[in-house]
This record gives sequence, structure tokens and C-alpha cells, in this order.
Amino acid sequence: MPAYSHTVGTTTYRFADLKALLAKAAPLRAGDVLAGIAAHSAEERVAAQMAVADLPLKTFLNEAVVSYEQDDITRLIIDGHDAKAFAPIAHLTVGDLRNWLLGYEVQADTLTAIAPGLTPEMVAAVSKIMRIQDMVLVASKARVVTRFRNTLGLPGRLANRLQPNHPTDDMQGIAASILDGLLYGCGDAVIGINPATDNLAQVIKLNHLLANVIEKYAIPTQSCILTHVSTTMQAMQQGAPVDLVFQSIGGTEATNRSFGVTTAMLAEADAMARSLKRSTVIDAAASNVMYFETGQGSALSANAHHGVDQQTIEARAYGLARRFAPLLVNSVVGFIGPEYLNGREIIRAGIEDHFCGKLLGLPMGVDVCYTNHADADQDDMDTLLTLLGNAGVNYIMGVPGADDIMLNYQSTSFHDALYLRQLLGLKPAPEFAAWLESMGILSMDNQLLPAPAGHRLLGLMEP
Amino acid sequence: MPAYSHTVGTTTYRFADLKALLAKAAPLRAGDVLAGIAAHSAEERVAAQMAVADLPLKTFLNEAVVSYEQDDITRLIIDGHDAKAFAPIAHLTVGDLRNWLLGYEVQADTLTAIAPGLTPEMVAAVSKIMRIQDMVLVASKARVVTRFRNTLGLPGRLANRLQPNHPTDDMQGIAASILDGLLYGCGDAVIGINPATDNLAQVIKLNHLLANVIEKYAIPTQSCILTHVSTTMQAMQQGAPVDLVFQSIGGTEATNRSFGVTTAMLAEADAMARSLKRSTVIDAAASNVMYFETGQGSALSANAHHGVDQQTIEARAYGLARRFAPLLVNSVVGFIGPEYLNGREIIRAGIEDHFCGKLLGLPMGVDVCYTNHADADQDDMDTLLTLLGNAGVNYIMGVPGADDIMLNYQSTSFHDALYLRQLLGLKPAPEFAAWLESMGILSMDNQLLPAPAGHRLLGLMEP
Amino acid sequence: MASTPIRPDPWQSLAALTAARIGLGRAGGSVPTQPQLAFQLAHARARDAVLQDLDVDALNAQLTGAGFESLRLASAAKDRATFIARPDLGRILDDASRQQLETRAQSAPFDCAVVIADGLSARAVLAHAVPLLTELCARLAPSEWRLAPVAIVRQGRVAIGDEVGVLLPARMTVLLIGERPGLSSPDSLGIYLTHDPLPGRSNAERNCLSNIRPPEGLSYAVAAHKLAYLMHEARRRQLSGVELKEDAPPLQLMGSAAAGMARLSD
Amino acid sequence: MASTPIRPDPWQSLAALTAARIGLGRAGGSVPTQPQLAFQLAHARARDAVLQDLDVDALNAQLTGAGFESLRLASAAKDRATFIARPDLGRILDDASRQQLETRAQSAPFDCAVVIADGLSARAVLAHAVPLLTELCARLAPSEWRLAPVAIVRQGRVAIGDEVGVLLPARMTVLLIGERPGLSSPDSLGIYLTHDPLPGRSNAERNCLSNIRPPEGLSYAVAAHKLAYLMHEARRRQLSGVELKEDAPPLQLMGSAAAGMARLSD
Ligand code: B12
Ligand code: B12
Repeated sequence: MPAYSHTVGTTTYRFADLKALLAKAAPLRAGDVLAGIAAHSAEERVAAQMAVADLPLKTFLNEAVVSYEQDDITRLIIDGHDAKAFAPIAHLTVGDLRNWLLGYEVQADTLTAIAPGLTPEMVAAVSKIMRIQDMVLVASKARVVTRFRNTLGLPGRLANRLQPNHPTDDMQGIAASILDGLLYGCGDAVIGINPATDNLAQVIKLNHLLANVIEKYAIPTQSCILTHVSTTMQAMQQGAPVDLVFQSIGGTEATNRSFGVTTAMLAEADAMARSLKRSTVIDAAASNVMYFETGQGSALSANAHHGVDQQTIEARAYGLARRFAPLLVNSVVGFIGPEYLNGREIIRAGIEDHFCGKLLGLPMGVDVCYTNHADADQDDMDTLLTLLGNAGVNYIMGVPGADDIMLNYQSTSFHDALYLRQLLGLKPAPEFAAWLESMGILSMDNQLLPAPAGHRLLGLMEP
Repeated sequence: MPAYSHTVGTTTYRFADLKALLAKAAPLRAGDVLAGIAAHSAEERVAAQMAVADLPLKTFLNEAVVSYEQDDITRLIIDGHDAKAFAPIAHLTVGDLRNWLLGYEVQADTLTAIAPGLTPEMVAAVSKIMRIQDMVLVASKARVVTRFRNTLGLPGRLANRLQPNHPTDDMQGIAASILDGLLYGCGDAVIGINPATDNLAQVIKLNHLLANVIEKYAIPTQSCILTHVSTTMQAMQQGAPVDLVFQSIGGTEATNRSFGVTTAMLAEADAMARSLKRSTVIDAAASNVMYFETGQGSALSANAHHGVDQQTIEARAYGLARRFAPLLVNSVVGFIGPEYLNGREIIRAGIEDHFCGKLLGLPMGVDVCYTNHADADQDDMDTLLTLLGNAGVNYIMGVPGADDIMLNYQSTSFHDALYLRQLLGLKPAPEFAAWLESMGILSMDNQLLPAPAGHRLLGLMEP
Repeated sequence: MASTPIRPDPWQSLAALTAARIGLGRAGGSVPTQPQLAFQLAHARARDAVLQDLDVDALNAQLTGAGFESLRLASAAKDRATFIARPDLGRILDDASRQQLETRAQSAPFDCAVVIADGLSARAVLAHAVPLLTELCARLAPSEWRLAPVAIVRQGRVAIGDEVGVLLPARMTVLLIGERPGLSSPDSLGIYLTHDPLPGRSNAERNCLSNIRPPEGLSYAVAAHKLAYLMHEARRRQLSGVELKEDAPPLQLMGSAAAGMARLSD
Repeated sequence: MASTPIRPDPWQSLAALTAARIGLGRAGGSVPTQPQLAFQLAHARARDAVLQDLDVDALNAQLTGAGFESLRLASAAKDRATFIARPDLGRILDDASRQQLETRAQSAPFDCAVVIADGLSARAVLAHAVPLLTELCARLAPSEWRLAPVAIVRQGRVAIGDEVGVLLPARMTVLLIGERPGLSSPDSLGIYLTHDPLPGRSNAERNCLSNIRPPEGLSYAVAAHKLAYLMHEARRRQLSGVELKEDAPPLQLMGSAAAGMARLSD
């Protein structure tokens, strides 16, 4: 592998290979320091960024950060690269790509067109030389639209995953949280429960609970039980009403192995879910049935990072995700812990993840969140949330009062979604917005209506 | 002075007086720690916030944080309080005020109406129990419009102070920076030079330079030389073409004394500048001729804080400012140094200052900035800048390439202003926008036009 | 101008059904002041909880009282701050602990090693580890299960169970650990089962039971029931992890409080 | 799709007239990659500059070489990190320094004490303090101005000149200090003049000259010219601060480089 170098003043900095260069160019990140691959000084970091800026994009087609032989995501990236989509930018360096993306001429359709020509590593590289404002601005121009029972990702819209978790998967407790969320105008991205246990019977019960609610009130949304993909497949085999298949994924084959997942399993689950034809999209090939979660740090934590910085690995997870045209992808950015991202880093990482995912053509949401072992607070979340709203995030989480009582972390609340919609004039997915209006929940000018004491959605609590 | 207390669980926290309570309720701030008045634990901080939330607003009319006898700003606040404007909210506690401000019903006109009924301490108190999203949302509803040769603060507008400083006040160097700024669409808030020296002859020369540029190109904007108010008065006496009078102010009489300033001097300067009638507003009483800068920390640095937390003192500076109906006010939030606000604190403080100023009825800008002894960077600035754009800030600074080569700090660049305008669809002040269009600089859809090699503004460089 | 600036939610009474923060009401679309400050208080306390050290003496006394032998071990993370910043150190024993295990009289492998690690909540471990173990033992025939002395590990992460299991040695590890504290769940216990423990095992090779914290979370009885099922199956199929599903006989679903009380026959 | 994604500014050549970052060009409305990274590099270096300690020996050697006697003092801020976080400590002498001054043989008050403090840029002080002093002395009649030995203060802020002035004692203090380093001005020197120094003096009672850093900033000659004017006026009117304006005979304004070279007669 070729070595890279860059000279600033009288000092020449050398970087052993592409992955070392990218790692040194990465903005300061707790996990990269932990992995021993971060830049040693601010100047070395800038030198690496300058070297990255000078790299022709073509470099990334010739040199892999994790070897082709060793890793099936690398193979997916290389074998799946679309040379035709790449052609208009094939002559650019990484630094040029940044300029090009920022250009007035580049708008949504151009970004959509080049997405298959971009590799995760190209996108990670350009993000490393971009400021938060650059990433927000470029992402705000991108559009990724997906469909199941409603349409997500349209301009002027902000969707919300309703996350009604409960520590014992208690049906009444879950239903109460769902009701709360719906009456706050949330749940268009998905109503998605993380089950506390891995018990199949339980998972199937939860699937039925959600299917019944959605059917009873004709809610134009989809459901998901976020259990392991292998459990979801078993549930489908047993006839459970599965809308979306969930899985956490990482950016190396070894990370996914540590999650008990292979690309083949994902493909199988994807096919199974499509075959259920639960989506209102007629053409099964065009429907989106997968829901992926990712997050910087998981590869390091699984000893599966191969010396690659965590942000580049995160982008590679998107490289895997896009092969399945998912309905939803999100980075659980502050969830994995301060060992990988400290409070301030969460903000930048959230913006990076959203930007990289969107550029690769994914319907990105972000779990704007933090754990209690991190030095972060609600102000940090407000900040990231507002930035993401400006960047055009597809959806955010909706957890009652921002406090997930099962996963034990703080995410965004239903109120947070209302804030962002009010501030930026964003509306829910069109089908869902119409439903909310018909239910007397949300007014046409985007304000919650006073809920009557006997709102008919309360019927949801009846067994 | 009465003592305050609040019990959480089994612990009762006591606060000696109102100023101690406010200090303990303040979000963590380096300067308050330095002053020895910050909360000792996160729990004590929340207890103080709970006690603050329970305070009736009327408390602030009966108990001062700096004594009435000792401090003329306190006298200004108490004597100038408008009981009629206060009436609609007189029954509320601080906690209620937060709820009331967030209510759908409260819009710009209501906020304008109650502003004279709010004291700086009330506003500081409510900000202490508000999250960033609360302050952004409420501020975005407020409007403060001022006029000199153009109209600042209208909805959908973002103005910019062109700041073409030079370490030797070199005329050509300054002119080159002005040209750069104008061709980037900046300068509608004011073209304002900080002179490197305090030399009167030099100050007058700079006044003429700006007056000539504005006249020659009929630019609908105003000029300011940001020297000490006493020097500006001398310049006016000598017939210099002074548009705006600048002065740094603080929130206690003693702080201002350390700046060599009294309220009487400000009043005198205000009257002198109005009498020059350089504004296009015919009614001198309605024209705005003052430009104030403030910033958390200056009182502590001058040993003039009286044990009051820096954010409350900052709000008191706005209490002084509003007596003069200034054209422009801004907090130089990150300028004063990490001793008073560290990197993360700069973001929250910027939002607080903007919120408090707007609620008190001031035309707030913010100098989104940091020094090199602070642990802050461009990402932090992008974040604060974007938040402020959402909050509806009246104007920001425009420094070539964000690097002030005389004041030695980093502020926002012309490019930053373009970013924010592009992202949020904001336009310059209407008169200035029309001028930019007529000069072929900015297109109707808010994009910079390609500048021709021989643009006629280049004539500005001719002696 | 409304004189009461808050709009309460008419479904507030449902809050009795869950610890989730529902029915908070709103000011415009925002959280009202009171629940907002309550949230802040919970956060201030959760931050403190994370930093709390495990009272090993107290835990030891509990274990002795319940008839368990125990060992005192520590990870290579020397204090809480290091533990949080360095998960790698929380996954390996410190030298003294390693020596202590290496110099123990070696026997045939135990059937199972129980490891109690503070993890991110020392409180969880103090509150729930011993009652849970007691319920578990009631479900394991002593003739079938030879248990190693209970290893108490300070500043430990999940993977440290692998090293302990190898050194004891044991055929499987059952690790009880304090989960990250949530705002409303400062003392939640997690259980991780690893068959044939070996440093380098991935999480795909473990099973997990979580949210053990009666009455809001899983009861000791239900957790012990599920754990015993997993242990038996792990031994029968000679594996743990993704391929082993927790298919214990379906549990009757009840209101959360009731679930917390439930006693299920094994 | 443009093949050159940057739009250069046609007025780029004007950049020769100022160190300000003008004519950067743009990508859409944003700063192009190259100047963006150049900015980042300057920032990385400025951060290092702030933390740089003053080489007292080198400064001392310069002073000796130029014929100045000197004293070595330090503020109560023991290192750079403390200095930055604790401005209060940077404004008072440490005990050893105070004793050193107190135990000096007392004489009649000096007419002026020159104090050199590192402030936020040790580099500024090393580069500019002694050349400036040399120019200054050329403008002060030795018979009229009895100067105290030059006090070098490590980790000092502006106000520390008051304590030094009182202890020496001296009728006025001229303090040379490293200004906060800017991205393009890592070595800018500031001068603060205080008549009748006394701890507790406010900034309204001082005069300031700033941005001394030829060739981009003020030249030594111009600065010394202005300073000498202020010193004479301060003595004549027995005050410094807001009421004393720097009304030195107007200077010919020239291009920055030229201004840096200018030699003005006194
Ligand atoms: C943090 C976390 C993660 C992180 C872990 C990475 C990291 N570096 O922290 C990420 C996001 C990667 C993750 C992934 C998954 N997780 Co998880 N996770 C958690 C969480 C919130 C906290 C865990 C904790 O505090 N551990 C204690 C600390 C002190 O020890 P630690 O050594 O730092 O933690 C390790 C273990 O927690 C382990 N781990 C994390 N999740 C899981 C899941 C399983 C089945 C196993 C065996 C291990 C494991 O990873 C950590 C690092 O090695 C819990 C919820 C809870 N209330 O506990 C869920 C939880 C443990 N995870 C769960 C699940 C289902 C998963 C996934 C299988 C989801 C999926 N469909 O892909 C994946 C893959 C897990 C795997 N095989 O690695 C479930 C387990 C349910 C069950 N009874 O089996 C839980 C209980 C949450 C839930 N109900 O959905 N998870
Ligand atoms: C920081 C700063 C401030 C801060 C100081 C607060 C703080 N805690 O830091 C604030 C914003 C309050 C401020 C206010 C003013 N400043 Co100022 N400030 C600066 C700046 C950018 C850096 C100073 C520095 O690095 N000092 C060195 C550090 C190591 O020492 P320090 O002890 O921490 O700093 C103290 C002094 O700098 C002093 N100080 C700050 N400004 C001034 C101005 C004067 C005239 C005096 C005597 C002292 C003084 O306050 C600091 C804390 O006590 C300089 C620009 C520069 N290039 O230096 C301008 C500068 C010194 N300030 C200037 C001016 C004009 C002012 C004001 C008079 C403006 C006005 N019209 O009100 C006010 C009031 C000053 C006063 N009397 O207190 C001018 C002085 C011009 C001149 N030749 O007289 C400068 C050179 C900038 C400029 N050209 O506009 N300032």
C-alpha cells in the first residue's frame, strides 16, 4: 500500500496507508484516541486533511481500507460501484468534491444521480474536510424518499419514530405510550418497539399489538419490532404480521459477525418481508421493508475495526445498508457511549452521519441522544436536533418525555418533534398529516389542537 | 434581604438572597465558578432552578440584585419599569412566564407589548430555566425593527456588520476589505471599523473614509468608528460625519466606570448624534443612532460584579441599552475569553444573550466568535450561527475570512453570512438588497452573481 | 392571553400504567416547566449514580448471608473515571486478580461461574444480584450444577466474564452487571450468559436478559426462570448466542406491577 | 456541472494591500477548500502559540545586550493552563516575587517602571519588547526620566503592572504585554500606561497602544513616538486613562508596509 505525506512549514507528516491517513484526518474523536489511531496534534490533523483534500477520488477505487479478500462489505462497495454515476465527478480530488458539492449548481437531482458513484470512503473523506455548516448545507439539498404505508423524506416534512418501550414489554404500558405519541402527532416514520426480551412468542404478540392498532384506526404508518433479524425471520415463518425487518449493522464484516448477522441473512430477511406484501406500494421491488440502525464506535467495541477510524467505518455501514433500499436508517449517535463520542463530539458526529448517509442515498434519521455516562445534556440535544432539522433529516425518535425507560438513555421527545416542526414549518408525512387532521389532532397550520377528554383514540387502551 | 430555599428529596438547599439564588440557578459558566458563586453540584443547580421557577415575577420589583442606592442601572430598571405593560403577566411566576412565552398564542406583537414590563432580572431568571430550544423558539417569534438609512430586523432578513479592521488603520487596507465585503453582499447593519489607535485625527479620517464610500455609491447603510464614546463626541464637535455612536457597556455602574463611561455621557452622545440628522428617518426622536456592545464576563473582569452571576449582569446591560433605543446591540459572546465562557458555554451564552436582549426589546445581533486561548473551533461557530439564524438574529459580523487581523480573534466571515442566508432563505435589509441587485451583486433568489473583472465598485480603491 | 399557560393532557391518568413520561401536558408544543425541571433533577442524579463506587463489603455480606462463597476481583480500570473512558481496561482483570485466580487450587471445570460486575450501576448490583441468585439456585439441581465461588469484579464490563471463566475454570459464565442507569431506572440489572467462555468471544456468542429491577422491571422469579432455561439449553446444545433463543414457556402478560410480583413454576 | 468548482474573486490582487483574508473566492457561497484548510492550519498553530512559555533567559539576554538592567518576577498563576483559566492570579505577584521587590533597597520613586509581561503571547514579547524599548529610550531625555530596572513578569496580565509599580516604587508604569494571538498575528505587542499605579486601578485609568508588530502592525518608531507623547502628557497632567487622549502629532498615513518602516522625528 502506498504511503502518503504532507509538508507544512518545515515538518513533513507521513501516513502509512489510506486508512491511517483518513484516521489522522478525522476530527478529534474519543474512540479513535482509544484505538490509538488519532492524530497526535492539531497540526498533524490539518496536514492529514490537506493530504486528503489532494487525493483524487479514484484513489478510493484502487485502495481499500479493509482488504477485499477479508471483508464482504469491501467487496460490496467495490463490486457494486456504479462507474457511470461516478463519471461526472471522476476527475475530482476530495477537496474538489467539497467545492463541487457546495456549488450553487448542485441540487437534489444531481446528488441523487451521483450517489451510486460515491463510495462510503469517498464520502467519509470529504466529510473530514468539511465544517458543520458545509455538511448541513449540502445535506439540506439532498432528498431521499421512501415508501411503505406513507411517503417519507419529502421536502418540508419531518417524520418521527414512535418508540413506546417498556421494561417488561407490558402491553398496557406500551399502548399508553403509543397513545401519548399519536396524540402528539408522532409515529409516521414507524411505530417501533424494542422488546425487552428475545422471546419469540413475545415478539409475535407485540407484532400483533401494533398491527391491530394500525388497522383499527387506519393509521397510515408501519410497525416494527426491533429484535434480532434471526428472531424476526422466525416470527415471519410463524405468520406474524411483520411490516419492517430491523437490524443493527456495522461497517465491517467482523462487526456484523459479532452482532450475529451476515449479509446473506439480511438478504433473506429482506426477501421474506417483501413477499408478505404488507406495504401499500404495489410493486414489491419498489417497496422499502428494512430498518437499519448504526452508530460510530460499535466496530471498535467489537474489536472489529481493522485500524480504520470510526467515522469511516460508520459510512461503510451505510454502504451495506443501501444495498437493501431500506425504508429507514438511523445512526444512534450518542447511544453507544462517551468512550466513543463525548458530548461535543456527538453533535459533529450526528451531522457527519446524516450527511454521509444522505450522500450515499439513504433515508437518514438520527437518534439525537445521550447516555448518563456521557457529559452531555438537553442543550446539546437541542443543538443537534435543530441543526439536523436545518439539514433536512428524514425523521427523529419520539420517546415519551425523552426518557427511554427500557434502553436507559435520553432521546428526543414528542415535544421535541413539535418544536422542530413549529420552528421550521415542517409537517409530518403527507398521508399521516391528513390522518392527524382527520382525527382532530393537528391543525392545518401545524399546531396541536386541544385534545378532547374523550378522544376516540383512547379506545386504543381497550383490550 | 429574604433567604430562599428549595427541598429535593431529603436535602434542603438554602440561598442567601435573590442574587445568590440566580447565580446557583445559572447553567455552568466558567466565570461564575471563578467568582465563587456557581452551584456546587448539578443537584443544587436544579434545586435553585426549581426555586426560581416558583418566584412570582413581582419579586424582582421588590428585591434588587445590586442595590438601588449603589447603582444607577438598578435605578434605571426600577424607575423605568412600565407597570401597564407588565399587567398582563403580573400574576405569573418565573416558571409560568416560561410556559406563557412558549404558548401558541404569544406572537411578536404580544412580546413587543410586554417588553417594557419585563426587567432584565426577570428575563435572566426565565432564561435560566429554559433550554436552548425554548430560547430559540421564543426568540424566533420576537421582532425588533430599527432604522437609520435602511430597515433592520424585519422578518426573513439577516443583516451583517462589515468589519474591515486593520492593524495600522491603513486606508487602502481598510478599503480593500470593505470592497470584499460589499461584493459578498455584506454591510447592511453597518460598516464599522475598530480603529487600532485612539488618535482623534485618525478617527475623523476614518469617519470621512466611510462617509465618502457610502455617498459615492449611494449605499443604503450607515457607518461607525468604534472608538471610545468620549473620542466620538470630540469628533462630532470637530464636525466629523458620524452616523452611529459606539460604546461597550456593562451591566453595573462600576463596570461602566471601568470603561470610562457614565449614563450621562451616553445620553449626551446620543443627543449630539441625533442632532446631526444624518439618518434618512425624518423624525429625530424615532431614529436610532447608538450601537452598543456587551458580553458576559466584563463585570467580573473589572471587579464590578457585586456577586451577581455574569448572565444576569449581561441582561442588565441590555436594561441600560434599551433606554437609548439603539440601532444595533450585540453581545461579543466568545470574545472576552475562556476564563468567562468556555467553548461549549459560548453556544448557550450566545443563545441566552440573544433571547434576553430580544425579550427586552433590543435589536440584537451576536458576534459569533472565539479567541485562540479558548477551546473552541469553527464547528462550534457554525453551530451557534445556525441556531441564531433560526432564532431570528438581527445581524451578525462580517470579517474577511473570519479572521480579524487587528482584534486578534475569529468571528463570522462574509461567506458565513451567505451560508446562513442560503440555508434559511434570508435576505439582506430590503433597501440594501435592492442596492445589491442594482449593482449586480446578489440575484433575486439570494445567490451571489459572478462578479465581472471590472465591477464599478472597484472604483472604491481610487484615492 | 390564557391565564393558565399550560394545557394538561386529558389522558394523564394513563401514566399509572407505565413509568414512561406520558401525559406531561404542554405549553404551546413544549414541555411545561414543572416536568422539564423534574427531568433535569433526574438527570443530575443519574450522573451521580454512574460515578458511584460499588460497596464490595456490603455485597459480600449479602452473598455470605445467602450462603454463597465469593472472590474479590477488579478489572484493569483503576477508578470510575478510567472505567468510563477505557472500556478495554474494563474487559480485562488487573494483575493481582489474575494472579489470585491463577494461584487457586485447580479443580475440574465448574459447570457455571457466576460473576457480578458493577458495570455502569453499582446500585443495580447491590439491589438485585443476590436476590436473583437465590431465585436461580432454587431452580438448579445442586447435583447437576457445580457452581464456582461467586466472583465480584469491580469496574467490570461484560466481556470480563470470559477471562474469569477461563481462569476458574468454568464451562459457562453467568455475568450479572449494572446496566447504564436511565433517568427512571438507576438500578437496572443485566445478565449475560456465555457458554465455553474464552477471551475474544463476541457478543453474538452470548445471551442476554435485561431490565431486571422489580417492581417496574423484570421480577427475580421471571428472570431466574428464563436464565435457568437458557443455562439448561446452553449445556444441552453446547452453545450460547444468536442460535440459542430464549424460548422459555410463554409468560402470562400482566400489568407491570403484577409482572414484577409473578411467581412462575419452573 | 462546472469542471472547476471554485469561482475566484476578480479582485484577488487587492490582497496585497492587507493581511486580511480577502479575495478568497467561493464554492457556491462557501469558502473553497484550500483557504478553509489554510485557516485550520493557522488555528492549530495559534492554539500552540498561546501555550508557549516565555523564554526568560533569552529575553534577559536581549535586555542586557541593549543595556537594560532587569528583574525576574512571576505572577501567582503557576503555569500556562492556570494562567488562562485564572485571570485573577495573573494580576497579582507570587510570594517570592513580592518579597524580592519588598526587600530591594528602597529609593525615591522612579519616574517610570517598565514591565514586560508575557500575557497571551510570549512570542510577541520576545520579538518586539526590546527593540521598542530601545526606540523609546532614544526619545526620553535621561535627565528627565529615571527608569526602574525592567521587570520581566511570567504569566502576567495587564493589571499586574500596578503591584509592580507600587512596590518598586514608580510614578507610572509602562507595561508591554503579549496580546492574544490572532490567526494572522501570533506576535502582537500591546502597551498599557498607568499613571500613579495602585492595585485596584481600573482600565479607564490606563492608556493603551496596540498591534505593535512591524511590518504588518505598528512600527517601533511610531509606537515609541506615541508612547513618549503619552508619558510626557501623563506626567504633565498627572493622570492617564480616558481623559488623556493620544493626540500625538498626526502621522502620515501610508501603505501598511511603508508605515511599518516609517521613522518619525520626535
Ligand atoms: C449499549 C447497547 C448496545 C450497543 C453496544 C455497543 C457498546 N459498545 O456499548 C449496540 C448499539 C452496538 C447494541 C447492539 C445490539 N443490541 Co444492545 N443494548 C445496549 C444497552 C442499551 C446497554 C447495555 C449495557 O449497559 N451494558 C452494560 C455495560 C456496563 O457493559 P458493556 O460491556 O459495556 O456492554 C456490552 C454489552 O451490553 C453488549 N451488548 C449490547 N447489546 C447486546 C445484546 C446482546 C444480545 C448481547 C449478548 C450483548 C449485547 O455490548 C456491550 C459492549 O460489548 C442494552 C439495554 C439495557 N437496558 O441494558 C441493549 C440490549 C442489551 N441490546 C439488545 C439487542 C437486542 C441488541 C442487538 C442484538 C439488536 C439487533 N437486532 O441487532 C444488537 C447486537 C448485539 C450484539 N450481539 O452485539 C437487547 C438484548 C435483548 C435480549 N434480551 O437479548 C437489549 C437488552 C436492549 C433491547 N431490549 O433491545 N446494543
Ligand atoms: C479583550 C479586549 C477587551 C475586553 C476586555 C475584557 C477582558 N476581560 O478581556 C472588552 C470587550 C471588555 C474590551 C473593552 C474595551 N476595549 Co478592548 N480590547 C481587547 C483586546 C481584543 C485584547 C486585549 C488583550 O489581549 N490584552 C492582553 C491580555 C493578556 O491582558 P489582560 O490583562 O487579560 O487584558 C486587559 C486589557 O486588555 C484591558 N483592556 C481591554 N481593552 C482595553 C482598552 C483600553 C483603552 C485599556 C486601557 C485597557 C483595555 O482589559 C483586559 C482585562 O482587564 C484588544 C485588542 C488587541 N489587539 O489587543 C482590545 C483593545 C485593547 N480595546 C480597545 C478599546 C478601545 C476598548 C474600549 C475602550 C471600547 C469602547 N469604546 O468602549 C472598551 C473599554 C476598555 C476599558 N476601559 O476597559 C482598543 C484600545 C485602543 C486604544 N489604543 O486605546 C483595543 C486595542 C482594540 C481596538 N483597537 O479597538 N476590550
